[in-house]
Amino acid sequence: MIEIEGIGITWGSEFALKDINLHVREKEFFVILGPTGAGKTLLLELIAGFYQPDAGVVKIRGHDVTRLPPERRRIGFVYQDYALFPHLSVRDNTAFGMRMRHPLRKRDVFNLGRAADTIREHRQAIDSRVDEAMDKLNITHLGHRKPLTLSGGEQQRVAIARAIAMNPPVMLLDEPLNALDARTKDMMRDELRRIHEEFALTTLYVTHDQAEAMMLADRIAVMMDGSVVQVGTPEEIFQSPASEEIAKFVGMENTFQGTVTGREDDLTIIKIDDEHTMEAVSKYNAGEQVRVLIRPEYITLAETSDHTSARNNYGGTIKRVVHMGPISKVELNCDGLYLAAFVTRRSVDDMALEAGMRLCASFKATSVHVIKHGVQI
Amino acid sequence: MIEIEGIGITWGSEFALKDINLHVREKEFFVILGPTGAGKTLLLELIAGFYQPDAGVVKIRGHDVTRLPPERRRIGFVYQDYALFPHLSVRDNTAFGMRMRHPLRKRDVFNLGRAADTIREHRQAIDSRVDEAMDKLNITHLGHRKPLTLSGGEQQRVAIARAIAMNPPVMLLDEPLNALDARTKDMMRDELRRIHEEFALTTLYVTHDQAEAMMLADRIAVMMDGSVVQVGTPEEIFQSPASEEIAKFVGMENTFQGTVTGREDDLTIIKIDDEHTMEAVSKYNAGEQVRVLIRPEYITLAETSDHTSARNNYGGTIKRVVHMGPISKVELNCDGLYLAAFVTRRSVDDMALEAGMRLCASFKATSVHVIKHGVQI
Amino acid sequence: MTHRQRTGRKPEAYSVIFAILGAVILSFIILTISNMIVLQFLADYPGFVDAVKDPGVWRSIWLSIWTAIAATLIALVLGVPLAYMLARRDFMGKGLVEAVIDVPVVIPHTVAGIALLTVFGYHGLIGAPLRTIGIKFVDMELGIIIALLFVSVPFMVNSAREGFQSIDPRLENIARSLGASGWGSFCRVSLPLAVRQIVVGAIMTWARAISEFGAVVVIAYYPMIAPTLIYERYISFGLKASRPIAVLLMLVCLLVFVILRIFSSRWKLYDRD
Amino acid sequence: MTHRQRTGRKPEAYSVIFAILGAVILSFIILTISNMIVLQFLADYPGFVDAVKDPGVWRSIWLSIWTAIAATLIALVLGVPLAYMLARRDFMGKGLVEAVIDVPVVIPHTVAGIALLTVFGYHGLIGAPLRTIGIKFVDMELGIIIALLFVSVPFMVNSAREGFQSIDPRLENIARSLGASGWGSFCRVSLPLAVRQIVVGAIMTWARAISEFGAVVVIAYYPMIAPTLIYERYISFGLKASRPIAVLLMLVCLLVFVILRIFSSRWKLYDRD
Repeated sequence: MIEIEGIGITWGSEFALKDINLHVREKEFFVILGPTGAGKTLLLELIAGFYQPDAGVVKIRGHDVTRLPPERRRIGFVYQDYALFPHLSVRDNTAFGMRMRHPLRKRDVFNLGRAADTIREHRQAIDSRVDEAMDKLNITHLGHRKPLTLSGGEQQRVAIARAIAMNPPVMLLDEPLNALDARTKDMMRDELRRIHEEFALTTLYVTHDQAEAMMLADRIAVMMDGSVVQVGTPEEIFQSPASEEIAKFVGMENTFQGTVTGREDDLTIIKIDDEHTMEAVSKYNAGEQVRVLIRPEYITLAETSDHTSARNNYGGTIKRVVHMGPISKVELNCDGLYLAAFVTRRSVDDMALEAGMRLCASFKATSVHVIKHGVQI
Repeated sequence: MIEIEGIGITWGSEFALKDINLHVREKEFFVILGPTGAGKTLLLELIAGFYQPDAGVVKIRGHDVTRLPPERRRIGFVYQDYALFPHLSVRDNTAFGMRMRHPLRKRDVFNLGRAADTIREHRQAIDSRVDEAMDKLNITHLGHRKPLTLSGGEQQRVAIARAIAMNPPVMLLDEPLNALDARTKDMMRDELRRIHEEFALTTLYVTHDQAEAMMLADRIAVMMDGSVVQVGTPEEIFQSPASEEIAKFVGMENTFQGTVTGREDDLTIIKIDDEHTMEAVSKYNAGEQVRVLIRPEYITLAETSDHTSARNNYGGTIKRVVHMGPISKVELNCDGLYLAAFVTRRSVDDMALEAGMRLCASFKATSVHVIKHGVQI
Repeated sequence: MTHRQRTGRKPEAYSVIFAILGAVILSFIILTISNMIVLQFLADYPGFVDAVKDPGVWRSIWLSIWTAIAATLIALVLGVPLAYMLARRDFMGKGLVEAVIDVPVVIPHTVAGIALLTVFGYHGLIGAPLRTIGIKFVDMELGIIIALLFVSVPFMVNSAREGFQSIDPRLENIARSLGASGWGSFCRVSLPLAVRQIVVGAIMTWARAISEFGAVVVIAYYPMIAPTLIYERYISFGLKASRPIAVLLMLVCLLVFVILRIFSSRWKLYDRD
Repeated sequence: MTHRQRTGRKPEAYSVIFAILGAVILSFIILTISNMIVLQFLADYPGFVDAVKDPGVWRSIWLSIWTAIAATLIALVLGVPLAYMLARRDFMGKGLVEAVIDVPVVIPHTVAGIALLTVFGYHGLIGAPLRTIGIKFVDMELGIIIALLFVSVPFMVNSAREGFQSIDPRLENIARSLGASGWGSFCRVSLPLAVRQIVVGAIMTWARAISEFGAVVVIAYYPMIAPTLIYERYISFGLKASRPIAVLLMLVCLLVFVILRIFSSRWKLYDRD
């Protein structure tokens, strides 16, 4: 559907996109995830045609659109701060695309016999399409308001309705939830996914929020410093990050250095320090230097180590319990091995977790992610 | 320490603070929590003396400072976007307060015999204090940089160092973590708490983020529409919100209407609909209309209802599982009663939770929060 | 957000000094203007009535007004597109173009008059060939308009450029993605959003044009625009003869200025604040 | 962020038309200036040499330069505090004060001259009493400075006000909370951050002052500032006699303007972009 081949751009001397290659499939919800300043927005703008790449080709449905002006690409675009036209009402904002793409042709107007009818039909066609878009996004009641009088969530809806109204096959969204408060964010996220399905869109969605990416994406591309560093399903990205940098960015709090000491089929024994070894599912051989990553939510806490099939078990002392809203982070010192685990608030209360308490942390060998030390795979 | 009595202000005709009363204790970490536009920032600015209230009194350590200009209040202030002086280096920013509060006095300079020594001693005194503040916030290496060249997290540190350097007993922070990315946010949050302890500050901290409030606060005041609507410890606020509005704001996703049908000591039976009743710990009497709130993280999911001491058990079908980063939200339909529960990602995998699966949701009577329907308590 | 007053607190010393310094410059301006008007009405009301009744005076004032309007309209047509290019495009020598636009502001008025005369005079580069087909500039309305345009066009370009610059370019990007051509997005988005700054620029341009004397007097002493008439009466008959016309012209200018100022403040809605 | 070029795409029709319209106004300005200079050097180089050697010409130019500088300094001292008050305080009649500041821009130059004469003339409100203690304005340097100040002070106030307005007031709040008094925060924060806009305002004020002719010629024909000298030569001896001085004055003005423009662009660092 959207093919990006070898796109590169220099921006002054400061900044660049380097040889970007992506292939977004038809009707896919594709998320570009990366830290601020990675060039995500610029990439979207290049696809929409607002800027020209210095090198490379953008294809949509097999057609090379690299040199096509934006108005001929039929791509819906929603900016982070919505970029609503402040001088137009909500309705006129929504109708902008339809009026631009389907202007009243002169010959219709001057064909005197039918002029009045033609104009009316034309207006009705536009109106009904605009009504539909406004209805779908629940902004019908805001029709006469000016954008600056709206809340962030409402502006967001108008920006989406405006893009949807012209029925684009492709939709580009630039961190659309960023400026919203937590509750509106949750609502809009579900809605974006719904709209994606309902209008059979191919959506490219840019964000720096890993949770958002995980919740929305069919596939994710991770961008860093102007390059795409990994492409895959959310599971692939979050469970098998291709480098330590990506692992850190997607929230692997527990990382250790180690040396592989033995292997049996896929089960690898890794020595962390003199007192600790871990078992992991990986393909590295004895003697190799590796980095080990464990997501905090995969670590289970129990009062004893009975009744667990997990291969890795460590006794430890709670250093600190940090309440983070619905979940709590428990920081453990397992005789020199520091682990962080996420548990629900409920578990904290039930087990009466508090600093100084001794307990047992366990995780499965399949929950341990191993990458070659310091080297991207 | 800080007493705010009957503070009110009108801002044009649009906006107001209404009769605010707060008492912040010495060395307390006090969080003002509320949605955007509640007047939280304005309240801080009134305490700092940037604006004058139309009514009411601000007292610090028992002294009425309401009419004192800001430079005589000794209050450290950190704005959301840091408000660093763009024309000064990081070091000069940090030293600003010391240089302003302890200018070189003329008589020292003109006392010719000792002038050179005096100036040197004076400079050294300021320098060592500034060095200490910069060291405490790890910005020593940035000393010669200009603020606009720094990252958000670094700017944040400079803003705090600048306020800390003049050794204020009181520190006001206006949504300081808002503009930071998730990882820096986590780090800075811990650091803010550490600085609070280390410098023995009385801290007033404004935020709209309930998780932040919970993690940091000794006590919380909830503000809405220019009024303080509840004051209490994090536990009181999150487990016993005083009104439905507060409950929603602090993230109670499960709310139901019901009628009390019976009571035995503190255990109340509440009828939700023809098929569902709940048991709760509350003091309402039979016949009263109430609203019932249950936090999603207090709901436990199990394949059977055995082995649970919880008083409320409902069999249901999973409608949807939403992955939200480390935790997942499970939406259940328990024969017409819709419940949302938070579980760790790990549990989702272990129990292989997916839409359509039948299981049992349970929660304790003490986890059910009951408020009088539609009325603030 | 406006800066709220710190009520109920004693004003600081520096505020008082600032207020006094400001008051000096304000009273200088107010005194200069009001003194002339008041003095005219108190000391020589008949002289004012005579000026009002003199058709020659009105002819001059009207000439001043319409030539200034003509110069403003030309500045609009030629200056707004240039302002848009300066605000939105990067090109070689852009800094030079911006400097050139500011040059008429810095050139002394009589020098501008002499320079225009070398181009549009009887023997001028453009004046000479056009004269053969009957188009003359010297001592003609056309010459006046050319002179007014020269001195006033920078105000139009600079104000409109600021207007365009204050518009988020992403609004234009979005308009393009919604199917508007470059021209369409200019007309539907950029122009409406910059309209206030363009109107302000037009008012400034007109004001600058109607106040010009030095450049006009060199290229076209006749037909006399109002400032020239005032100068001529002053040189020939003294202060008493010129003051009534000066008062009349000033009242006309202030009236137009006040009306336009009220009118233009309506546009605040689309502005950044 | 600058608007990046859309390279590699055919320019659109409206861009071409915009470029042509812009080129018309640019060539009008460039042609007018360069034609006079080139013509002078090609057709009458000896005349230019004579002007350069004439001490009377240099006296006039020097008088123009230093009176304009004097007016600019007065405008700085009186205008910057007013600009700060306008940017930061709300008070009754603020809109009126802003309007009054703009009035000198809109008043025709000879009208301003007449108005100043009624105040500072021999029989004027201020001129008469001051004359008894020996201070005279008419045909004196003091009169010239007063006239230049009147026409140019709005540029100072408006530019400085924009500078102060662009500073986040919260920076001043923070300075206060760190122990700076109102005056301290003005000196340490507001002034350094607005310095570029103040310098730009001073340049504009100076440029406006040195270009003035109409107001000065009424209040002080003698001692002759350069624009008056050019006018006098033009009236008495024609174009050929005045042009060399015009070229010389223009070259001086352009030189100063270019130097100041380069100098002021250094301040971009603290600016908003």
